[in-house]
Amino acid sequence: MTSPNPTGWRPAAPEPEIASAATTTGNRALMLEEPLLFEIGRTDRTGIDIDHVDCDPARLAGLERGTVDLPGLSEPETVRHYTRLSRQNYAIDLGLFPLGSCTMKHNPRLNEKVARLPGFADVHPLQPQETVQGALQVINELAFWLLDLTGMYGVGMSPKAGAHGELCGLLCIRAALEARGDAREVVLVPESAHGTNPATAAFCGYRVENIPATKEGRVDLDALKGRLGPDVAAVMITNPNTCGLFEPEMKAISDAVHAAGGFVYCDGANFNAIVGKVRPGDLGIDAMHINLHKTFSTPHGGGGPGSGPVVVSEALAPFGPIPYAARYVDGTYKLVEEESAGEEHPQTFGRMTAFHGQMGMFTRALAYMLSHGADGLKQVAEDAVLNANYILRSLEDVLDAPFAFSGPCMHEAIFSDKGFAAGFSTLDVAKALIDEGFHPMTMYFPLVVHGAMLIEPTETESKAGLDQFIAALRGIVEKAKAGDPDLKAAPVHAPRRRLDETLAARKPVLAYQTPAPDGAGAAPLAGGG
Amino acid sequence: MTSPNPTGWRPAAPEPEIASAATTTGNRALMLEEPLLFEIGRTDRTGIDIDHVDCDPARLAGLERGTVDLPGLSEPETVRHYTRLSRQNYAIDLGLFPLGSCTMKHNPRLNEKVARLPGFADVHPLQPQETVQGALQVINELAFWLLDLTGMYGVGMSPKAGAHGELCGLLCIRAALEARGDAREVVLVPESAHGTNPATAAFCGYRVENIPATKEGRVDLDALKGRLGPDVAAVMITNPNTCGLFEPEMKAISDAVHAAGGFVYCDGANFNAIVGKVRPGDLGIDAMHINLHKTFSTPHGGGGPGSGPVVVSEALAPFGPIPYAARYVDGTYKLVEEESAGEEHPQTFGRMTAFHGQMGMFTRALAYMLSHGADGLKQVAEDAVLNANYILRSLEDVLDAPFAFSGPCMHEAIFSDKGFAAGFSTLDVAKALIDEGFHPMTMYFPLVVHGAMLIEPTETESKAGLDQFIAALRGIVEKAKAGDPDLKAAPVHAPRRRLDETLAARKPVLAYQTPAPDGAGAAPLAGGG
Amino acid sequence: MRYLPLSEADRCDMLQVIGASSVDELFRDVPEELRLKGPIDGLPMRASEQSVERHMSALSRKNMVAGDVPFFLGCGAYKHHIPASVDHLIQRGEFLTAYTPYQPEIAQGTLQVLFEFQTQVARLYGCEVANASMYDGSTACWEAIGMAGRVTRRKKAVISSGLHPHYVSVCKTMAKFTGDTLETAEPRLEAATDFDSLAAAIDSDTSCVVVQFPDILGRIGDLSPLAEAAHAKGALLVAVVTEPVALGLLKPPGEMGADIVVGEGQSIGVGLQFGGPYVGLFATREKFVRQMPGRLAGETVDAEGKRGFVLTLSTREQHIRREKATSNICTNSGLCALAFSVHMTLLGGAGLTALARLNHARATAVAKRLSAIPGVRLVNDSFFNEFTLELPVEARPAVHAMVEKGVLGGVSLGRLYPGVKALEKGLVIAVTETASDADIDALESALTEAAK
Amino acid sequence: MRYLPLSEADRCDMLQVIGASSVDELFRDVPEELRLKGPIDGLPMRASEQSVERHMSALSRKNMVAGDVPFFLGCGAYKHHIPASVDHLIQRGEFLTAYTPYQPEIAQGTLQVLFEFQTQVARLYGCEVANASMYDGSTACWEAIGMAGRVTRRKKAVISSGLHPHYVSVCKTMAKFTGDTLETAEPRLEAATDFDSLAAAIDSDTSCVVVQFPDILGRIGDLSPLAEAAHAKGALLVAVVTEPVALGLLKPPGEMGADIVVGEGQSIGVGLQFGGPYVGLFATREKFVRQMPGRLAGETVDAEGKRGFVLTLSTREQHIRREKATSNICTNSGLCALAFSVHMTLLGGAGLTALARLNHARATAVAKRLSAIPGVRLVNDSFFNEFTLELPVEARPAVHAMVEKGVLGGVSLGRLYPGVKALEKGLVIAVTETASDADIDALESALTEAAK
Ligand SMILES: Cc1ncc(COP(=O)(O)O)c(C=O)c1O
Ligand SMILES: Cc1ncc(COP(=O)(O)O)c(C=O)c1O
Repeated sequence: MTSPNPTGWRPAAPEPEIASAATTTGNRALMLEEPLLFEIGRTDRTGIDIDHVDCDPARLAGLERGTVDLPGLSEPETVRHYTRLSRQNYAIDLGLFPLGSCTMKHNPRLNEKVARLPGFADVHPLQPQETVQGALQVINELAFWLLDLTGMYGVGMSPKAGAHGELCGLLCIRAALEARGDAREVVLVPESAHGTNPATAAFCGYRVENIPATKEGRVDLDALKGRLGPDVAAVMITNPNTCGLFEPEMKAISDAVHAAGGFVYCDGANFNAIVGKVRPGDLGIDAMHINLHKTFSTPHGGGGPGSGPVVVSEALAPFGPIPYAARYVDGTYKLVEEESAGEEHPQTFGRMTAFHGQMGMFTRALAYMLSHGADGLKQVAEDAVLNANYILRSLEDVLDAPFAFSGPCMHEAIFSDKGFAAGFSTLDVAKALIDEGFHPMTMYFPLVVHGAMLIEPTETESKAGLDQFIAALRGIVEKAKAGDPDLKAAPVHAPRRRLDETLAARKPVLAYQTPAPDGAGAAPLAGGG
Repeated sequence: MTSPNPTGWRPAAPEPEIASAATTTGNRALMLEEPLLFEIGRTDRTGIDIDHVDCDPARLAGLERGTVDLPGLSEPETVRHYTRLSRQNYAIDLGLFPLGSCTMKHNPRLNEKVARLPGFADVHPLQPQETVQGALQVINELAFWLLDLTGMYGVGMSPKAGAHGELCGLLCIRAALEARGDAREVVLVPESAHGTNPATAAFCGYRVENIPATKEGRVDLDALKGRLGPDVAAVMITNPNTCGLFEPEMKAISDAVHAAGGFVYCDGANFNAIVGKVRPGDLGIDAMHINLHKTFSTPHGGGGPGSGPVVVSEALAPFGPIPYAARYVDGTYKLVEEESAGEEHPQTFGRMTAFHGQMGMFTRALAYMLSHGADGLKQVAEDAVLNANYILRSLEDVLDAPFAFSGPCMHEAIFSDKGFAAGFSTLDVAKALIDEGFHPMTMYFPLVVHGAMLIEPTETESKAGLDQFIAALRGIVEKAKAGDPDLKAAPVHAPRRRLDETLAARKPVLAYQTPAPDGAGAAPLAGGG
Repeated sequence: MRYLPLSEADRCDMLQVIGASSVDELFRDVPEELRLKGPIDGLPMRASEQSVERHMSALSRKNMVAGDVPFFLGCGAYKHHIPASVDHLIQRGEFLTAYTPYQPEIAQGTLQVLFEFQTQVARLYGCEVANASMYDGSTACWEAIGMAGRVTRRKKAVISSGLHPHYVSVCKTMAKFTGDTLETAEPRLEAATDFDSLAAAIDSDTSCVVVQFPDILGRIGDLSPLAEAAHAKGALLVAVVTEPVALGLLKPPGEMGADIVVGEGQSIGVGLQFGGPYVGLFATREKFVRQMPGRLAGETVDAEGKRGFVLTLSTREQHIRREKATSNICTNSGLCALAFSVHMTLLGGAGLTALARLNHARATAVAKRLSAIPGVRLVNDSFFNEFTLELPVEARPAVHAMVEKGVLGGVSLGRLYPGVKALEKGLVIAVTETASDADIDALESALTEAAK
Repeated sequence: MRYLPLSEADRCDMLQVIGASSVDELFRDVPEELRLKGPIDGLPMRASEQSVERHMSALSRKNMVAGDVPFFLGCGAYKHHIPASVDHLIQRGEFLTAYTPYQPEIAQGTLQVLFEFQTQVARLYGCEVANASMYDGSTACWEAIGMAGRVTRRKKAVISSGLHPHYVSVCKTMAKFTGDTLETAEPRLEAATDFDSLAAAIDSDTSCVVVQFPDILGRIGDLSPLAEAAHAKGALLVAVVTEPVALGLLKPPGEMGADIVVGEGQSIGVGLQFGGPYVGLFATREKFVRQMPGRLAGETVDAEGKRGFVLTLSTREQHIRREKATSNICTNSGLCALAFSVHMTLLGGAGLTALARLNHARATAVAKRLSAIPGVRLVNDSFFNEFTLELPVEARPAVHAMVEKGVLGGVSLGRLYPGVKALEKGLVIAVTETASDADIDALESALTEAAK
């Protein structure tokens, strides 16, 4: 059914045994080694021409600094340093990046272009409002899309990532509870939840308790109901959940929580699976963050920046953060901040970041939404789910799929390491995928599945690409079951072999230390511990 | 003196023997195989959304076309296809690119940004002149710089590359000769000249004769004088020449040629060595092209586009091409083309390209010139020459440097294959450099040196970078002298091993042929011979 | 749709493999009655790239572009010239479209960049270690207070009146819920900072003192005495830097005894972007590293002994420690950290100093000219590239009046401290290398008009 | 200087290694008296990136930008929407800063792209083989005539009056020196092309007939009869295509019997750029490939038998054949070929057809509206996205009048054929997908005014 190269094309000859030719530079043709900036740069070298002026230190309160110990490079050296480093990365632009729960989809370049329009990129957050009407309109239009797609009542645009959005949501909930003089202390979180959920709850001063999962990978509704009570402020549910499954009882869960006087927070990281198919507002959810850098394709950038607007129910809307952009009947926009909050948004929990949220991500996300439109976004969810189920069904014969029996998955397929030969693990499979030219899936998350492999292809993968991935993974899994020692060596073709993470943590070296005269190299930092 | 890694940094362990792990995909981690567009694309697939309209064929003269057999890809697939392919290239941005005679210097990104300003990138060549004053001013300012730097009298901006510039120069010469009713038939070209010189001369209907070189690698002045006569239209000299040497007798050569009634064409491809140091105008030159994509750093783009303005003497100026941008006292600019040429430029040899030359290269070159200024450009020549001599002197003990005895070189150092073990050639050295992470030097050019290795580092290389290159090349040369068979296998780390060029020429496959049903793969074209 | 590779034929083939008769069948866990039938109401259908670009360009043209007019705004976001190569490099697909480097063997590019970034930030701040970035300066500021609480096991923070009011708001928001107490005050239009009075406010319950350097009015104060005072009471000194370029010319807080130095990195490489994304910088002492929030890249070796980098000490983080994590941050500001690092590499120590000198020289000149306007008083004794003027009139209308003249002439304290009478005549003006002489002339005449 | 990595210290060390006391010593071959001492006179000194950017932006703002106004110019250069991903991809350093792929093992990216480009061009044109690009359409046109001369060993070319006048000029320039004779004529404002009269002009000395498809006035003619007529006399048919998008809707010349098809590729991926750089397309029959100018990428295998690509048949080229080469071209238009190829890949056959239909539909509608203006006559019977109007007044002043109204309303034949009375009322109007309805309204009213 699948072939390693569905296009029919194959390298005309098998990869031969190349006796490794060690090179004096450590380079391997186009795989280039790159020293640290601190090994090639010099404090007195610069890649920027600045006219030298003499300046009188009178105004510097006697705190003038000597030379700043930062290495510089000329522009050509700088371009090479970073270009060479970039080539040591895998990325969506290179191929499949099926990192479960991260929604690594194609990042359209139109969005990059739009975000760089001077009218967006070169505008100061404190400019008088009459000079930023276009910026406020972008925020407002994006908010409208988010509300329409989720069927919720209000949206807070300030959060700078998903976790920040969780914070925003829980702050709304806490403010709402306090407003009714109800000091609840507990937040319930499923075992399968992402780490940010309990962390955020704790960050807001709540005590976290776990809710168990059923063997179908869903929230155990009875257990949940059993635990609900006057001390439970909120329940944090991820839906679709981190096993890639929709919570069919979501509405029932919400009703139960509401009946007990609590609120329902939904982790919307997996919204990509249902956008345009069902509206969270219809599921009784009170607050949900949306990772614009997932569902709406703003680039992950090697770990951010993200953006995590939070949609909220009517009950929570009065407590949302400031500032926000309000539209007036005359078509003008106004920023509601400290000044006017008094009249217009008196119950706000306040400000959670200096300015107006991730404007640079808003422009990208809006361009993405406009490009797809209502019909395209529905198609996004359908293709994402189709791709995930295709992977699930194409591999369940060789890989243990713990929840496959209970029906289709949503946007991601989950497998366990059951059946691997002794000593062989999910890690070995992941590293072997690297040699095959793929980014591995999410490993060992969620915790409820042993040696979890969480595969999220997203809708921007072609069938041909999936077939190639499926065939490669199938081959690797067979080796893992057969206990083929080659797997343990993987990766052999990457810029580095497996890295020693234990050493890194035991003797943390977190900054470059100029070598001692004897050239002893970077000295580890004591770094506590 | 040199070390493979002058920064003191080395890979912490020697490159080990990796048993090659063949992969099912043919990928090697980040070194990714990529099928042909025609193997993955489909005629009915597109990466561009265009609203479908019904259009009435009445106006199409009954010549409506059926489906166009061009494969398309969605945008994500397209971005991957070309990103993956790009990673199979070496480039200046990755490291040293010492291709002699090509001046592969750093391409500043400021120039790319400037060229993309809508006021330059989105302007039509036939817009009314009052709407393109800024564009005409760019052409005029660049012309001013070129004239000042060369000390010449006029400049033709039309030529689209160096060879096109040669054509422009010879057309001026031929027009000038015809204007004085002097039909000369011969153009003298040194053996060491670049192929475009004789090709251009022939293209203009001239008979080409060679001039010999002295053992110092210079033009043989006596031989030249001996050949001069009433049939010699022009002499084409490259200065600095293709052996990387300045022609000290240039003035004498020019005088001799002029005395014999001929003109001196100078191939200015190597202008980078002398920009700001000496003015061709002072050497008696009548015409010289300047490769903006060399001396003035417009990107080579994998083989163009280039730009080859030609500076000319007062004697040739009246014959230069149209159109050109003239500046008027009131500060306005006017395009002199067919219409007004009658009055303003009556003797022009005419138009050599549809529009106004390579505007997109002019903006880049002007930004480059403004950035360096008069002082910076002088420094460019000095550093380029310094880097080349550093290489020459650092390697002359292991490599035969045929002209080193006669003194310093200019911007490039030339070596021969003398002393290599039997059966080992310049090609083997070049391919071994690939594995070390460098682009090879120019091989087997100029023809006057056996197994020539022409190394042009340019001024944008750091000393550390040169030291690493020198050490690597030194090691390789020692192997070539010792006859180490490993060299013959190189490259082993590149995306491909050595390619069979004979097969390619014997059975030319110049376009993808959809495989016959039996999947026989691309069928060779008869392609004559 | 141009971003979706599946063709109808593909979809059919795949459904067959799956054994489903329709895509909708795959959504069967979603209660039938809640499933949307057609495309969701109220939204337009798909649009071509050309029309989306038209729409967005039209919106962008409704904003006044900083680069198009005389521009003098600061107060936490600064306009500096960013070399074209920075934006080129951060758009490399391998950086732009990569994820958090969880698979280090194929993420050495990002990991080495982060390691270099951490080192640059630590050196800029005069600290031993820095993390791989926070969201922005304001959230980093709050995280610093939280960390000080963990280190000292105390819950009271003393906040300088010179701290950016938005940063103060963010801290107040959080404190409301964590039960920390914050001692805050509004600044006064005085020549010097409030460091002396702050020292007095420190007691044995104080977890940290938080000061901004230079402060919101642009004033500069020596941190050393304050650090001593804090340490004497077992409290930490937290320094906040909103304009990193200042540290090209000024002693870094770390060298003056600050225990935690945080700030905004936007000035270097990131750009204005109407307030985000920006990049939070966070540095401290080695000994506190395990109390630090955020990601850390660390050096190690691979199976062959070659040097390489990995994310490390993640036992501090939410994905391992969950509710016991030092912070809930996950996605941070990676790409902005890259931009910061590239720009800083282009500058180098010498370049940063030269840039700082140029900024200071221009600011000094402008301060001189503007304070010569009748009725206008320069508040600051000390400043770097930003200073505060007291106008003869309310500053907020003056700013709008200048906009009428096409000049973005600073931030009024009325905007930052609405309703605070004592500050309403205050105007904060930032002058960077991007202000041309013509811009400065325009500012002078516009302000002269507006100050009448 | 920011682009120069060598420090003064480096320079000293290197001079020592070289054994020279000064850099000037390295220039000793340059006669002392000619060596410039200081920096050359008359030019400014080095400038910062910021100030260079300021200067260039100021110049760019002195031009009227096609995208900012109603725009209807064509005649050899066309405005089409280019997807953002095209520009992103061609700026990848590995494409942008690579050289001609002389070392194929580390240039497979460029080589495969060229092989794909050649195939795309061949299929677009309906030919068997295409080369790796020429400078632009006009030089490709001349090279085609030269090649026809080599193939037929004849020196007379019959040129259609519908060929772009600038292309004709280029050919005339070359012919003057190569001794070829060209039979040319100016077009007439008639509904159809001059193909019939051309056929009559072919004789046994004719190397080729050169026609443009669609022609300079936008007219479309069937090439088949002409091809037969030419072949009957042993001559070749050379077809020139200045608007490749037309071939999304029109039969390709290769399928109608053209022996050499050349043209301008600018429409696809390249952009207007005030006339350059553009990309010349060149395609022909297999049997003529060894007479073809320019570079060719071909398929082969490597030492392990893996498929790969190389530059091939270079025995035709100057660097091998020198004075006997088929052309003197070396650097061609590689990066523009890449842009063309990426854009064409995004389009695909279906997309190209859709784009062509959209262009034609809009052009037809506009032609209808404009020819309804009193006194204005539509010249063409047939056209694709470009047509010619005969105005009641001289067209050139009318164009300037429209500029006054902020409309770039077409190309006047007076500009292309100065002094030719019979054509002075001709106005050529191109309508592409980039023209909005508002743009068209603006054109209509501006032209109505100007045609009075
Ligand atoms: C399920 C889930 N929740 C929350 C988050 C946190 O989002 P962010 O990384 O944007 O803070 C993530 C992202 O990894 C996630 O996968
Ligand atoms: C010495 C010399 N002359 C002429 C040329 C031709 O220039 P171009 O490739 O720009 O046509 C070159 C370029 O390779 C060259 O090196």
